[in-house]
Amino acid sequence: MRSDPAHTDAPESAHEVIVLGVTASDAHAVANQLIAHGLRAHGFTVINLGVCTPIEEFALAVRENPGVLAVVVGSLNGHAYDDLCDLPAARAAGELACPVILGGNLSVGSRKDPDALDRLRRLGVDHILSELTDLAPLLGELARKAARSRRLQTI
Amino acid sequence: MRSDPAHTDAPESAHEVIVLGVTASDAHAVANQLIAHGLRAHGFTVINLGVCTPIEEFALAVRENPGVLAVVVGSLNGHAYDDLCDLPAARAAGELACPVILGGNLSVGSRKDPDALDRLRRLGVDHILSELTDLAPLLGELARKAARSRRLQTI
Amino acid sequence: MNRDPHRRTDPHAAPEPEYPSMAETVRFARTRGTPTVRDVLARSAKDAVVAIQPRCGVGGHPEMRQLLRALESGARPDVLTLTIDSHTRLNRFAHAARLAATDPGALNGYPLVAHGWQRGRELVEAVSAPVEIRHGSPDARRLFRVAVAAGATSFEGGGISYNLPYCKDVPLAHSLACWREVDALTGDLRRAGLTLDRELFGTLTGVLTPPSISLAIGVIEAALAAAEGVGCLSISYPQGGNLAQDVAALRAIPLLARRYLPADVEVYPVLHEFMGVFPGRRAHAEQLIFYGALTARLGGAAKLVTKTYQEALGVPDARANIDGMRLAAVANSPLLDFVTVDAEQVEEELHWLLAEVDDLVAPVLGAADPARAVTAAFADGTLDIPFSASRYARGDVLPCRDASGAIRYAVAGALSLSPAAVARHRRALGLADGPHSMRTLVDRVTRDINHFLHLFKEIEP
Amino acid sequence: MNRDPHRRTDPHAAPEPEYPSMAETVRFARTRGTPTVRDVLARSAKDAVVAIQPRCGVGGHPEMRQLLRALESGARPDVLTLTIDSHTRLNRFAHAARLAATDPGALNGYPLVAHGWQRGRELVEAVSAPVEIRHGSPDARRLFRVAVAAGATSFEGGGISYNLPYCKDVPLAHSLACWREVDALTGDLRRAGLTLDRELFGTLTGVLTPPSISLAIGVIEAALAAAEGVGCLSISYPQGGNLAQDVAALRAIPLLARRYLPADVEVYPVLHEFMGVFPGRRAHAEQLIFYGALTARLGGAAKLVTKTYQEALGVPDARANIDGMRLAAVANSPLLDFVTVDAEQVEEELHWLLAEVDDLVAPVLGAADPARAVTAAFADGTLDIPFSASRYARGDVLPCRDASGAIRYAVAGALSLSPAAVARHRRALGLADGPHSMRTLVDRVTRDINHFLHLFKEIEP
Ligand code: B12
Ligand code: B12
Repeated sequence: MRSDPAHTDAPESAHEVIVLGVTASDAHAVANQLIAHGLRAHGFTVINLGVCTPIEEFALAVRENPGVLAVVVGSLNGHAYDDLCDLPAARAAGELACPVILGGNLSVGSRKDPDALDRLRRLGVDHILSELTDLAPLLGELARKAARSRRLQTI
Repeated sequence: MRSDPAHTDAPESAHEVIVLGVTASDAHAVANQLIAHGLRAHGFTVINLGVCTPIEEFALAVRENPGVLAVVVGSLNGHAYDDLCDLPAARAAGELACPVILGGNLSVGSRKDPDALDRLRRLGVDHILSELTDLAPLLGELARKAARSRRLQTI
Repeated sequence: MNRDPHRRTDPHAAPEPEYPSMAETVRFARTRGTPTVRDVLARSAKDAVVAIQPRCGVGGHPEMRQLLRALESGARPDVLTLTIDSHTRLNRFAHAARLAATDPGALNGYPLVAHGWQRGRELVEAVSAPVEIRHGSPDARRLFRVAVAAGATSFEGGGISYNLPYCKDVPLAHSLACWREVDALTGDLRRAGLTLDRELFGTLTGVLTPPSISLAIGVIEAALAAAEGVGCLSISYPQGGNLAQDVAALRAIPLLARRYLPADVEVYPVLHEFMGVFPGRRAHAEQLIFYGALTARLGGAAKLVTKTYQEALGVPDARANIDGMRLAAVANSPLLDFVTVDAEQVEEELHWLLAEVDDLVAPVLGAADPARAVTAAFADGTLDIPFSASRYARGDVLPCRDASGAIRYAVAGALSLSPAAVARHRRALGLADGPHSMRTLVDRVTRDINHFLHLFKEIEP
Repeated sequence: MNRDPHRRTDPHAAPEPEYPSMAETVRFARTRGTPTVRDVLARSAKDAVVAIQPRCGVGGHPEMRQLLRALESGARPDVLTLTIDSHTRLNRFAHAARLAATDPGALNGYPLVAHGWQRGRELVEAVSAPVEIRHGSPDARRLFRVAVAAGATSFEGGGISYNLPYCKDVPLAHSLACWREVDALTGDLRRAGLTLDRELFGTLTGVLTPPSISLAIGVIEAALAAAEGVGCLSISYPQGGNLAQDVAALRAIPLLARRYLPADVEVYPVLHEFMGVFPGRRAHAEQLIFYGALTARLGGAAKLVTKTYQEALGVPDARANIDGMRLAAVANSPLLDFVTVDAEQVEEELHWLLAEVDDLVAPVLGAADPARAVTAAFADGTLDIPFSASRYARGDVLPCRDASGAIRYAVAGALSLSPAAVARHRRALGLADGPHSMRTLVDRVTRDINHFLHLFKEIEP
């Protein structure tokens, strides 16, 4: 049930497109693959970049697939902050303009410092979810917002 | 194998006489009974007062049995100091003139404060043994000393 | 000089305080919104999950409160304990009160009478698990009143089991009479709406306790208590270390209850984790603790009273106590459903054990006045315990371990056992062929007392 | 933008330092007066007592030293570990070095390459247990040199098992070539007088790893290593949670070794305590930890790699790690000699497992160039793993749990298994009757991934 590499997984419908992946130093694949399945079941088109995905690779996928609704990033191994530290530079260069959603196990250690989440927000992460079940509703809301703004543009 | 009550256990030979017992608030009987057996096997005559023996009862046994070599006291339940706090008064009153030997588990708690032993010595305990195996040799030495001083007295 | 051999009350003790009314006591226990010990036991028996209870008692009141809370938050025990100090146990209330005021850390338990029932209630209210009073008082009448007023819902002891191991010169007739009062009050409370649990101390002197003696005394005390109207009884048994024997003993309890106790009395089997000489090294102690917990589970105990890896050293600290309970709880895991015990061995032990208990119990319970029969039986040795602390049992019995570690009678004294049973014991010990020197036997007993030290190679053979 | 798909070395990494000579390395390990990992394994196998090893790695050097010493004094493990951080695993040495210098606590392991072999030696010298390097590097050549120079005597990994679960786009041919170098150096060291232990990572992606895949990959990597002169191999297997299946898998290891490996190679079975989704509640985690340790014992593992009650939360602290090891050690107790596993069930599992491993392994090991055959087999799916992180395995296999919790193939993809074996799996899952929707299967897999959360009622069904 592994996801195919990104290039063979291009959006094939008018559905909302999600770019999904796990951070650069992180090899945890299971949640990633289940999330890809789950989002597809919810009707999203998922470009799953899989594990060990640096910011540049997320940026490339967004660039190559116009209209991406959101970038959904998982990080389990505790390196979220370090792995995302290229995000501000990429954003400054005009990349990754869509919302970035992050979830997983976001810092090292078994006692979590809430400051860790603030640091991630300061890097430019737009949404940090603590529950996977919140992901589809959030994407739905983003999709409604996007549709509304598209409608506004066509008026 | 319980020892009989003191009054039926009077010295029946010319052997050295030991008064044995466990402190006033302490009901631990097993070591006491094994020690009584062991000392008898070593040739001592043992007046075993058993558990829950207050100082006054030790004093009475010493008074009633002239020539007692030593009083051997066990304390397991951690109350050694409190149970022996009548010892200075008894000694001041001329009771319990022979050496008092103490052993067991001499204070409450699983981390032992060495000061606890000093406090017991200050009450007038003459010997504190940490190993039961040291008891018979110590009594042997006391017996030799006693014999020597008896000889000196008869000269 | 005070030569009163009973020494059961302290001349300098303070006068008894006012207690709350029985109705108030019942109201307190029933409206707290937390279970009583009996509720916990009933649930454990129903779910077949062993309830877990620590031993715990320190002298200071704030320290005791803190200890209970630490144990509760650290291990969520099903029942909590106030272990009473040994002055209070012997009704040396003034001693206990003086130490409570001047040096509470020097007490080996919580002096509940000295602190008083109001403080006891503070403790009961500080935790959500129900509280049992564990002590060792031949005459527990005063302690019982304080305990009940404090809101404890279980009270350990009995006229035999809290006499013979716990004092030197209190006549059995006296302790039995005192405990009859306790049991009668327990019956009153029951009629008033609060069923206390009364646990009988089958552990006795803890060291090589022969299962049939433990159970026989438990059954006798249970029958005496039931006769006074007690409705909930825990018959406890101390882990001896041989699994089949211990499992058989636990499984015997409901069978004996059915045989000897009224049908409307609830009876719960309880295991006390190994009560003899504990290994000193932490890793070894932990193995024995776990083994005990697994024994409780396999034997169908409703409750387990735990030990700690500091047992050989002294009264444990909170950390060790928590760790001991957590470890014991692992044995309750559904993941261990596959662990079983040799059914044939258990069957064989159970068969003999039931017969032996019958032999020991029947003459006493068949007597017109069972309490009086108890006193007489201990006087003539047809009932007896090894290593008796009291002069009111002969202490002629000598137990040893057979090659499998099971506890057998090397010397059965005058116990009213069948010759076949005695022969089986001596055969198991390789002693079938006539008398042996006391010296040899004492050496062997000493070795067997130190069984687990040998097993773990903590001492030389 | 760096699109090098292998990304196996870091352009900014520091130049390689001078290493001690091979002779010096051998001298260091042999004259320390402490055992090597291989010595420990040999002793464990001989005494039939499972050796215990924690996972442990933190970023800072003094912190790592302190951690090792705390674990050693707290639980006396038989083997200690340096768990390497994930930057170093992926040869992102400059990242690791930067964090080691600026924020070592942010690393999820010890960056051994960044700290250098001299510091590694300080760690090895700080403890008396031998040290293994546990990581997850598809290309571990540099890490291996540092590890050996530091005095580690065991090195985990293999060209398959440290590729497919640990990276996305390193071709198998490349990782196999890198590990061939590691194995050849291990062979050189052996000839120079130091037999390193090479542990193969049968855990793979940890989640529902089918036993026959785990063992097949272990056997293939073992054969490749033996061909390079490696003399001591640990074949590891991850606890799946069904006792009979796990015991069968462990017991299969020596049988497979006899069948596929040269007689002069030592092979030790190793159990990794449950490697999937761990329960979050401490009491539940402890039950699973103990169950794992008991599984290791019953399966005859020479070594157990432990988990902690913080597994679900994050990298554990020293306290939790010590507690996990102490708890596991209890399962080694002689008091548990009576615990056995259903022999018939194990026999049945073992029979099928050996046949499946044969089916998977034979084509590859029978090939002229086994390494090349491995690459081809993963390309066409005759070898495969579930949840592959890498594009170089198809990841078509889908495992589920049967009613007993055993892991079975719901979808066997193109695996070279016999039709009878596949049918047995699907039958066990109730899937015998044809195809099922992917949606249903994914729901079922999700449930089975969370098996222990359901078992302990931590989540709703
Ligand atoms: C069996 C036992 C009991 C039995 C005793 C039955 C009886 N009447 O004999 C029962 C269950 C009734 C019991 C009750 C209590 N016990 Co108790 N008991 C034990 C236990 C498990 C074994 C003791 C034993 O019999 N050992 C076998 C004999 C042969 O050895 P021993 O007594 O340990 O003595 C050795 C040495 O101390 C030495 N020794 C002993 N006496 C002497 C004397 C001399 C002169 C010398 C040189 C050496 C010496 O030689 C012996 C052999 O090495 C110990 C813990 C352990 N060790 O494992 C706790 C223990 C002694 N008990 C303890 C306590 C506190 C109690 C209680 C107060 C209850 C409580 N608060 O926990 C009550 C006592 C009430 C009272 N009035 O005293 C504590 C003492 C704590 C402390 N000092 O900090 C211990 C250590 C348990 C613990 N860790 O809390 N106990
Ligand atoms: C299986 C596993 C592995 C496997 C992974 C195989 C693979 N390629 O997938 C193996 C054994 C290889 C492995 C390796 C490592 N692991 Co790992 N692993 C686990 C484990 C046991 C389960 C993870 C898993 O698959 N869960 C199943 C899936 C379905 O759930 P999940 O990943 O937990 O994700 C859930 C949520 O986080 C969330 N979620 C996940 N992603 C996202 C994304 C979004 C957007 C949202 C909203 C939610 C979300 O939804 C999921 C369902 O609830 C966890 C511990 C645990 N949870 O029990 C450790 C764990 C995640 N691993 C950990 C670590 C550190 C590592 C290593 C670095 C080794 C090490 N130092 O210990 C290496 C990784 C190397 C690397 N380059 O990354 C740590 C992370 C520590 C921390 N954050 O403090 C954990 C927590 C273990 C621990 N306690 O130390 N691991």
